[in-house]
Amino acid sequence: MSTATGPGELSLAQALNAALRDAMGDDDRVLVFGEDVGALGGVFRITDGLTAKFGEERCFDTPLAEAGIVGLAVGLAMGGLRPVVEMQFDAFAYPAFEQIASHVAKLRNRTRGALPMPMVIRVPFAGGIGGVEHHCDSSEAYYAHTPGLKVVTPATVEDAYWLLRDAIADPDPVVFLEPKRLYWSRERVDLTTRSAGPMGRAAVRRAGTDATLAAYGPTVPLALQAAEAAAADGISLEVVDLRTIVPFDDETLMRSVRRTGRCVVVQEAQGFAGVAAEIAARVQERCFHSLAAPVLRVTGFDIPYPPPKLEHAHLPTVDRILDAVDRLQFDDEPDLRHTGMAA
Amino acid sequence: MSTATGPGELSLAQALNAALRDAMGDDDRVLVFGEDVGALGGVFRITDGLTAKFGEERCFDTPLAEAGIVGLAVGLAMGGLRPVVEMQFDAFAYPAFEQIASHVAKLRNRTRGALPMPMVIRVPFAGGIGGVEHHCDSSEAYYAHTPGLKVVTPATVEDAYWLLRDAIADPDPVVFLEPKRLYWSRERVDLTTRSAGPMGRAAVRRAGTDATLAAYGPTVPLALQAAEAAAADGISLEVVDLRTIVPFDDETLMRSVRRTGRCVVVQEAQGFAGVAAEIAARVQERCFHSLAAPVLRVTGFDIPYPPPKLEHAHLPTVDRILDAVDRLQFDDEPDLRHTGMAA
Amino acid sequence: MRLEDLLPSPEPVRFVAADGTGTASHGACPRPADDRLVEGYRRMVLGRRFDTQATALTRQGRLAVYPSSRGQEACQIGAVLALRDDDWLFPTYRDSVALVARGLDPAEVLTLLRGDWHCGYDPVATRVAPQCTPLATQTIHAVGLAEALRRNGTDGVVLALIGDGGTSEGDFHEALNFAAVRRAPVVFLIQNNGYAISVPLARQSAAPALAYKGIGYGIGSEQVDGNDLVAVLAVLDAAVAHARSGHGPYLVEAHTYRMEAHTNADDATRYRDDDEVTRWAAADPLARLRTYLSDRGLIDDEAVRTAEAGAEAFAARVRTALNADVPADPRTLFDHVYAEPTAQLEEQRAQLVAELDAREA
Amino acid sequence: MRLEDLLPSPEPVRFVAADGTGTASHGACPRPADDRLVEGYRRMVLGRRFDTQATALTRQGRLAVYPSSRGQEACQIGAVLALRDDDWLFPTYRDSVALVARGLDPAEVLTLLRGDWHCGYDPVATRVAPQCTPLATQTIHAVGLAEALRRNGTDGVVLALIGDGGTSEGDFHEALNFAAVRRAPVVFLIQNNGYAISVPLARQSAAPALAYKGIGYGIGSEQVDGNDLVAVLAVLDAAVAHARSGHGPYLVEAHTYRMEAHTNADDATRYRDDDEVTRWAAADPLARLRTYLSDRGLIDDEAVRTAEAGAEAFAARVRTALNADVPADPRTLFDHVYAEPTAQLEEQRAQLVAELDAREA
Ligand SMILES: Cc1ncc(C[n+]2csc(CCOP(=O)(O)OP(=O)(O)O)c2C)c(N)n1
Ligand SMILES: Cc1ncc(C[n+]2csc(CCOP(=O)(O)OP(=O)(O)O)c2C)c(N)n1
Ligand SMILES: [Mg+2]
Ligand SMILES: [Mg+2]
Repeated sequence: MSTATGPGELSLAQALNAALRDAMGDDDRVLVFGEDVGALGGVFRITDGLTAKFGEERCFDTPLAEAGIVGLAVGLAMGGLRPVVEMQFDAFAYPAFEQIASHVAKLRNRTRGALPMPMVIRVPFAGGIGGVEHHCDSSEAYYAHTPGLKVVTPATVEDAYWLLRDAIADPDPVVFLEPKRLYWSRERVDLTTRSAGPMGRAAVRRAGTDATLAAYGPTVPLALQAAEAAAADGISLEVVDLRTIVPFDDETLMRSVRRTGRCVVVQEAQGFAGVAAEIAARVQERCFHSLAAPVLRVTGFDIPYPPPKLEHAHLPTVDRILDAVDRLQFDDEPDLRHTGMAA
Repeated sequence: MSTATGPGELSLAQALNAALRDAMGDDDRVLVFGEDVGALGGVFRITDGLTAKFGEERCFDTPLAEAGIVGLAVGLAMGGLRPVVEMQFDAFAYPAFEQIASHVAKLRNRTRGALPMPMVIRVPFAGGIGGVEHHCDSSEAYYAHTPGLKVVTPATVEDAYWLLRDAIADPDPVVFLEPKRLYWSRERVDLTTRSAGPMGRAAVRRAGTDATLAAYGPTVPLALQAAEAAAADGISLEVVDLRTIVPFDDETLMRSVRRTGRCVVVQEAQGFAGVAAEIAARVQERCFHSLAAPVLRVTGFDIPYPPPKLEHAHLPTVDRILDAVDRLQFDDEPDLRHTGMAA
Repeated sequence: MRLEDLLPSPEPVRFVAADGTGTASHGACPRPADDRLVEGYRRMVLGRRFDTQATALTRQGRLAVYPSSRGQEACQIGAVLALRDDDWLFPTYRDSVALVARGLDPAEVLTLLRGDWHCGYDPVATRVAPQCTPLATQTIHAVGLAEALRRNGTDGVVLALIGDGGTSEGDFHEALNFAAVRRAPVVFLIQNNGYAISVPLARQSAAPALAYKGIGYGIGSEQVDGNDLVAVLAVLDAAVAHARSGHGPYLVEAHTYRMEAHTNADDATRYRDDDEVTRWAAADPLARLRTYLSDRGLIDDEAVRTAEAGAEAFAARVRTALNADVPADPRTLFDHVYAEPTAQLEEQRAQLVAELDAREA
Repeated sequence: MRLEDLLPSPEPVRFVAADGTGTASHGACPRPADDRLVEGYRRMVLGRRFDTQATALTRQGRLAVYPSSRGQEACQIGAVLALRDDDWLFPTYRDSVALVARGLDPAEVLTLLRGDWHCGYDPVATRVAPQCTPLATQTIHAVGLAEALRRNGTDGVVLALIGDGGTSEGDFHEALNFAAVRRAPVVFLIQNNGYAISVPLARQSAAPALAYKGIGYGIGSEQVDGNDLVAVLAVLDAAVAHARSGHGPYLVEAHTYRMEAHTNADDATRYRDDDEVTRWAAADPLARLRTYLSDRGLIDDEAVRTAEAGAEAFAARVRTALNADVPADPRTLFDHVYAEPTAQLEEQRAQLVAELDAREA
């Protein structure tokens, strides 16, 4: 991922904005709403210009109530519309948890398909931006553990555009997690074509032979940096960007691990019972006899997200990934330093 | 676990009731409240007789609002009281999710210990009782993934009493998950002594040598039945009852798996990113070279909890556990039948 | 709206006293036409018979559970009569009587309580949302659907039902607020039956009446005797007309009483006196309407007998349908989690199928 | 309470007009004593200076972010003056001025915004809850704490602050309802500053005024000119007395205006006119109070100079404190997650310590 700037380049935030604009242009049923998404264009400006272009009926500010926002989306989806709602930050989606877990995720199943819930719940996701408490949670595991939801997170500018288009077009509800710290990352992209597969497929971002790094969202660039650094030391790391957490692309990841024989999963969220645990469990279930070492996890610590001055200590780093790679060892010593996981 | 009835016996529900009564008797600061916990004694009668014995100031019905109930408990805990609140069913705790995740779990940390949150959130847990939708969810993973919470679930009558006493006495917030379908299981117990360790320790419920079954809450009796059945076939299964999901007792479980070399984790919840995933991930991280086969999971399917007539197909069974044990095999075939997990 | 229009009448609107005689306190709403009242009577007879039948089916083990609405028929039937076919109803678990009165297949209505599936009818075809279990959550869906109707260019209205207990949930507040700010064509009908399971209204709210909540959102509100079908229908007619004509939401509180326990599994003696139940029996909505209509010559004994015979026939249909064993196939558990099952679900289904096949072999 | 007492005055209570002259519309509340008004003036001067200083510190990178309450000082100081030391305050992120006016160490107040830790002061010692970020969630904590005070046998009162936007959250509804049903000694003060970030009040609520929400819970309510300290204090005095004497909760809406953007990071030009800001500048609470007090001879130029000098000295203290680099030690991240770190946290800390040691070596 390039971080240089220049003409023809787009930030991830701009790509998201373009995806919303194009989706609204293509389909009248697509509505965008939430807190501050209208005149302000959202606190991250992802909805910038949408009200100006499509009018207040298509992109509008709601009262400040997340359960209400998601519940309104449920009713609109029942009525044939395609709501795309914004939760202002991860932790501010929690008031909507009941609506999401008990209705968004279950209404299609409840009614044997009569009430599908095509909607997108956009969530500025994870940390690394120096936000004060409640602004940097990683909440993907809550959603991924809830059957009926799809869970998607882009790591590249191109994916930001296309995965959001896919999510809006999808017949099922999608929790769309936008890595906050990548909002301002820029790439030179041509959005008329796509290089990675559709939503639901993982992508091998870098080929390698010695071990597989599995990452998603904010940790993908980190994994790529780690692979770059390892290459200098003669270690060849393959980087798999999961892109879609649910449904999970077992095929791409398992193919990689069966070949490399080693795997490190990198996730920003606290480790315990997170998505990295699922990935580690799946990989050892499916590739056990190909594995030369346990699947290790590099995750945040099992603590509430730290204050801005301390987040650096909590977040996975390139060094921690490299340390874990170094420790893809051959005995049972619980040598799990820097993984946020140990016993 | 005995299911016979007779004098001197207690049901798990009665043991919980006794624990509340004794805790309230021992400590004036303990308050019990929630929906229908007063005159009715709770829909499962766990709070039966508490208002009559201790008065309305100590055990009372609140307005019907779960965020309010938990939020009230937060304020009371700030004021030095020790609230024990009841959520009527798993899914009806979801409205309180923000209060739990953003405050109950974090206030001690937020204030560097100045505002501890000693409280117990009691949740009738999981299914198997023919309840209609929303009455049989398994929500332990949501809580276990939230740092700052302790998560406990008893599987025996004795544990129901003692773990609840421990939870109420604990300086930290405890989500106390009561397996609904065990409410009516009965044991002859002497509650003046305890055989299992304190909250935080797992218990080996049955010793064995060929493989370890790790279970908690409603799946513990199932694991014991499976071990009984396997013994008839000459297979010796060790059953570890985790008792406390957070903090996790790595020591007891890893000691067992290092000895048996095989492990099956049994959980009722949908599998993806659940607690069984964490356990499988931990076990392979810590016991990799002791393992003769991948750690397998027997879990519910990745579907919303089924209607009463179909729950039997969803719930882990003795047969599925035995099938998984049979498949603790030696190649990479993804032979994960009946585990709710596959690729 | 003027401030005065946001506050309800100081006393519940009533057209018919408990003894069936007409009363003076009507609020501002006109009396519904005679034929609608007669039709209302017929459906109340049917609804009550259905309710008794459903309770009986729990005793026979044909239903897992049934929350009776005996005593609340004026609310349930009033709600249905106030709506057009193309309007939507958002019911709770207690509103089965409203659903059968709207013409839904009783077996489909009881699918949930029989344990076959979560919702047995087609919400789109019937314009009835699934009977909602998580309290108050449906009220905000109703607002969204109401907004969808408006966006789709129709003048359809949504009526959302909720209990007194449900009004304490945050979602109800958010629903009222969203409805008001967005001027959604939705009517909220609180069936205040005095209890939320065991918890009496006095522990649920300290408001002078629940209808006083409207003004805090800028929503016009009214309270009504919920055991008087004439009054319920009159007030709901006005509320629905208000919403339909683009004036935004309306809030109605109906004062009624749940004559049975919360469900067949509940033990109401733990929290209320027989005396109280007896007092409310004297306010029975069905007897009251019968007296009122026959006093006015709108029904005669023959009409009563016809209504009752119709209800008996209906109950027989319900019995037949519920006594038939509907096979529930576990293989279908994976069909509607997503539009297309994921690879993981396909594999899980294959595992289950293999297991079932092995068992059958 | 009588129905009339549950509704607020039709117009906000005001003692002092925008130009500093006394007005006739006082509601029923007596005017606070002169010395409290003079003290209020002093603290408002200090509060405003603190606010300007904090905004300046964001530009110098010493604070991560700062939500200014410039223009809302009458509410912030009124809230503080209405409370006794043993009463509790439940503030939001916007209420730093109230906290320093209550005497909290400004460096401890700014710990959150500087990014050192989530809460820098001791809530128990100061009887100030952590400044709350998740909107409205603190209001129900306030109810619980109020109930704890009552249970502990004191006559302490809790004052919970909330913004206009926050009133839309379900938790606010649940807090009002719990407070009313449980008769908790809590006062809710809505600082209606016209905006929730970019969203104006008209999109937040269709109520005639937010104070009209009280009646729906059986809570007495009042609305007040939030830029008039005399009125805010008078109304809060009455509300606090009401709660303290065991009559349960009270709801006050203060109409005010946020003169600055939502935070220093916000761009207010995207959603509001300069004209609007200019109009509100003419209603400035500080200038108004100064005129009012000096017209009455309660302060003179000397007193004004003293107040301003005190504020300058305070600002200097804030600068000094904030310019000092406070080391933040990552090793402490594990200390307070639980009373005792779990085995897992001990190991995670050990790993971090090893990493830090290696880096330092
Ligand atoms: C969110 C939520 N919390 C708790 C419950 C459990 N519950 C089911 S019905 C009920 C009482 C509801 O009372 P009310 O709203 O008055 O309706 P009624 O049953 O009287 O019709 C409760 C507490 C639930 N269904 N949903
Ligand atoms: C539950 C929740 N949702 C969203 C936010 C993000 N947010 C922070 S401040 C704010 C606006 C609050 O407006 P208001 O309550 O009027 O208070 P003010 O900022 O004007 O003082 C929003 C939406 C939040 N903090 N909490
Ligand atoms: Mg009720
Ligand atoms: Mg505001």
